[in-house]
Amino acid sequence: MLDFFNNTQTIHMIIIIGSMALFFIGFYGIATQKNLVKVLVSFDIMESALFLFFIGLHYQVGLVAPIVDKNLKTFTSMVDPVPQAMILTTIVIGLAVLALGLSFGIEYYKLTGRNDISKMNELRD
Amino acid sequence: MNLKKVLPLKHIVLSLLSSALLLSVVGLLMQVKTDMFKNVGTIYLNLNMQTAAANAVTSVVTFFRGIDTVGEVTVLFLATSGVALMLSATQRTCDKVVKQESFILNAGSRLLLSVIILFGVYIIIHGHLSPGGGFQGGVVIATAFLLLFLANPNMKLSHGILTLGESLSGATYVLVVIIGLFKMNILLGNFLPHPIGEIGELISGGIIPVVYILVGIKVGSEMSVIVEYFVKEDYYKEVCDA
Amino acid sequence: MSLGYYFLLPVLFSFLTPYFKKLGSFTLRGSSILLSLVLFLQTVAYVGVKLPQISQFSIKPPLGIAFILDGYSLLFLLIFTFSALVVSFYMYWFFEENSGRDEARFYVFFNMLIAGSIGMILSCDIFNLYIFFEITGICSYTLSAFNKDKLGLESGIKYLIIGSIASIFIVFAIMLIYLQIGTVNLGLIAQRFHLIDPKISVLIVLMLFIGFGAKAELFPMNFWAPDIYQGSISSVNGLFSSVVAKAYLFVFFHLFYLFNLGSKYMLFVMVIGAITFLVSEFTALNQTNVKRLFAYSTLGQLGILFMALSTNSSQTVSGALFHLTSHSISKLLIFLALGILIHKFKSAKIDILGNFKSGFLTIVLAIGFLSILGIPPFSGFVGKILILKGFALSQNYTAIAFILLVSIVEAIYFFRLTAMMLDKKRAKVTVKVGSVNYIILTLLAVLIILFGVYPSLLTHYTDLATNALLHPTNYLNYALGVGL
Amino acid sequence: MIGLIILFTFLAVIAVALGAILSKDITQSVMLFMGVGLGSVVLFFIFQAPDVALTEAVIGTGLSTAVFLLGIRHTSQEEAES
Repeated sequence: MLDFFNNTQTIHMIIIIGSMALFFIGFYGIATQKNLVKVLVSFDIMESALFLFFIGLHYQVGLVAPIVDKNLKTFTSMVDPVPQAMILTTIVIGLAVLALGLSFGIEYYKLTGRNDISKMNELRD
Repeated sequence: MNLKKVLPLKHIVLSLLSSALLLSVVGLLMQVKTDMFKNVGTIYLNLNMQTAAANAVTSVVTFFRGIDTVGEVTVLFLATSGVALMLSATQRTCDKVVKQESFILNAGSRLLLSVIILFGVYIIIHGHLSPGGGFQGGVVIATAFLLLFLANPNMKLSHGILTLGESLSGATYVLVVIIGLFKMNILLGNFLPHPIGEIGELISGGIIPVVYILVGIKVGSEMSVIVEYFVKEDYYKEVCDA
Repeated sequence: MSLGYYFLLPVLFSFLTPYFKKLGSFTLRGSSILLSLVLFLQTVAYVGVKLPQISQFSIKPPLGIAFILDGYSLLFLLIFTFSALVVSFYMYWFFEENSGRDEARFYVFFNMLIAGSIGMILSCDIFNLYIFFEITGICSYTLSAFNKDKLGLESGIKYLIIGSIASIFIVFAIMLIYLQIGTVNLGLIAQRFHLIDPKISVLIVLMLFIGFGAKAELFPMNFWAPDIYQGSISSVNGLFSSVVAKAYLFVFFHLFYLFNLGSKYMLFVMVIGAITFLVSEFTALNQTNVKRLFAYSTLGQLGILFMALSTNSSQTVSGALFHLTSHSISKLLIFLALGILIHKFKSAKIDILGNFKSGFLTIVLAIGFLSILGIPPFSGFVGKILILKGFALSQNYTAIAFILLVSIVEAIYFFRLTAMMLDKKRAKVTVKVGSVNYIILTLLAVLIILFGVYPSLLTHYTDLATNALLHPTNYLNYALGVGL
Repeated sequence: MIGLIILFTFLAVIAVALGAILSKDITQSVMLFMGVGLGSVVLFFIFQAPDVALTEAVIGTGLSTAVFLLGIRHTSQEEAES
């Protein structure tokens, strides 16, 4: 029973199903939510799902983090560092967009007293 | 009135649609192959000894894919400028000091501040040896200021020093990229000595720790500015509009 | 001289902006103009040099990231740096008139918008391209909210939400590509793209299509574009129309031909382009706001470009690139000239704007309108004729009939607009044009007529670009690091 | 064993994410979103990505939530009734 769970294949299956479920929870949030803050929360949930998906699928049982220390002198049987570097970059970009979106939201709320994106319809003929 | 009856239907349809998409995408992704022996990451791991950085993620972030990090720093800088553009005009001059913060809270936060900043600096300068680096350490430093602000909202950061640190570290980073062109004939070349034998020591890896220290200063000051704008926004609303 | 400067110099400028600001607004504006001028001159220096050119970062490609300039990107680079130069001169006037704006931050976002667009067209690494995509995105969100009024913030928020959706899909596609073939280098992806499982490759293409299509203002995802044009200032509209939309279009077709998707997805892109063209031109018919009208007109022209660029025939593609250049210049001219009027009248309604009295602006606007409409002897005419000729050579008569029929709709609203704007009987308000604006608008108008009368000035470069786009062997060799 | 830990952490993260989306109170939603970040940190650590785990802990969970909480005090707390 526990052996089955230690299999890389099984872990990858869990990761795919779990992260995609998370991704579509975020998707559902974007489609249904009207409050700007909750839309931003949904975006972050979708991003987290993608990060878990990408990092998770590059993990295999027996591989270690790509850092050498006193006991480990060579760069062998380590997880791929490139996905980690890419996700690091994407997390920082996510924070930047989030802060910018919130500052837009704050200013908009000051001017109009609402932050419901479905009611943002000043722009038209 | 009808709208309220229609709305749940829309939600049900959307959740069904999401689940259908979920099932089909999961079915597709089950075929994703995951052997990594052809990946570029494996080649980086083999080459990584030459950079003399013990943390392979750091050498990928700052050296192999270094221009990504220049872009990333730029994105953070632009976001900070955007937040400042949005929130700065409303930073009214308000000299009211209504909240009398408690002495214990103030002193305690100042005590913790030094410890947290020390931790942030440790994360930054050990970026090439252990997990962490400029971005993480910089944000840790910013959270130290967040703590200070929460304890004492009357506090003001010196914008002159923050701007100086931000501009200088950013400009130096760009110059480091350009110096590589003249010294190594390749942009962002590792022009500082980085003997392989020194791997695992604090001073090793050539420009890699230098880049992460510059990034740390830049991110730390930018994030502090963002935090200050958001906190001050909050404070002014509470105190000055009351 | 290195291609890296296209990105590094604007970044350096942006980081040092607080100190330029302290030296006074003249230094700030002057240094921004100087930066645009340096980048434009560097681009001009690349004309006639043996292409492709490469500039590497850290380590040789395909392991490292490199900037590659081939004939296709050279054409776009010329358009972008030229537009940047023109707009930075124009902004000098704008900030003289609107003092008190946050000038320094505008220049930061303006220069990084151009740098991000240039990065997107030069980078040979898809994840690096995504970073430039985000830089361009953040600058566009902030620039569209630059006014900080209700409309501006609304358009900023809408743009941010659409941009975030697009970037999530692009990140997903990049992740799937890396999982499947273990690389993010464009050359290696192009080489190994056929190894991807066909079903997953469809998923990847769909996600890239949603991501870049939403930003390039393609039909199902372009409902937001007119809102954003309406909310932002006029010179920024000019940049959106002639630089940013074109950069996304560049990436769209660069990937389209590099990954060899032409045989599978050509009809799909053509139909989407046709629908974009049709819907936008019909919606433009009853617009009363001049910014929205030209937003719809931009969408319509992008529709034609999508139709023509996806054909894989060198005649049509060359014509489309000619049309693209001419459209960029004309839209820049129109938006900058309208910016002067909108500043004067504080409104963007067509019937209010029609009250101006200025012989120069009348002529310049007429040149812009007629060029977009495709009337000889202006460059828009040559572009449209070249596209139609290309379709005729590949015997695609349906496309010709379609373009001609929809162009009638375009003609209706353009003639109505021309009549309204240029009807000088009711003109009351005299509008003065400053000397700087006089020069740049004349320059743009002269370029339109010049390319209309002597198309061969431009066709040389569009042919070069077409060759590089349709047969990217040289590009691939450089991206793979062969022979470096 | 490790698979079971991953499975249960994923279940927790999904439950918290559902709560964050469905909750009517914005503050509650943001706090639950922080739970998603914390779960992700655990998972990244298990997946041998300590760098990403640290980044997510500091940026994705720490500073993001702080910015959210400071930001939502100026926007409406409740979802508008439609």
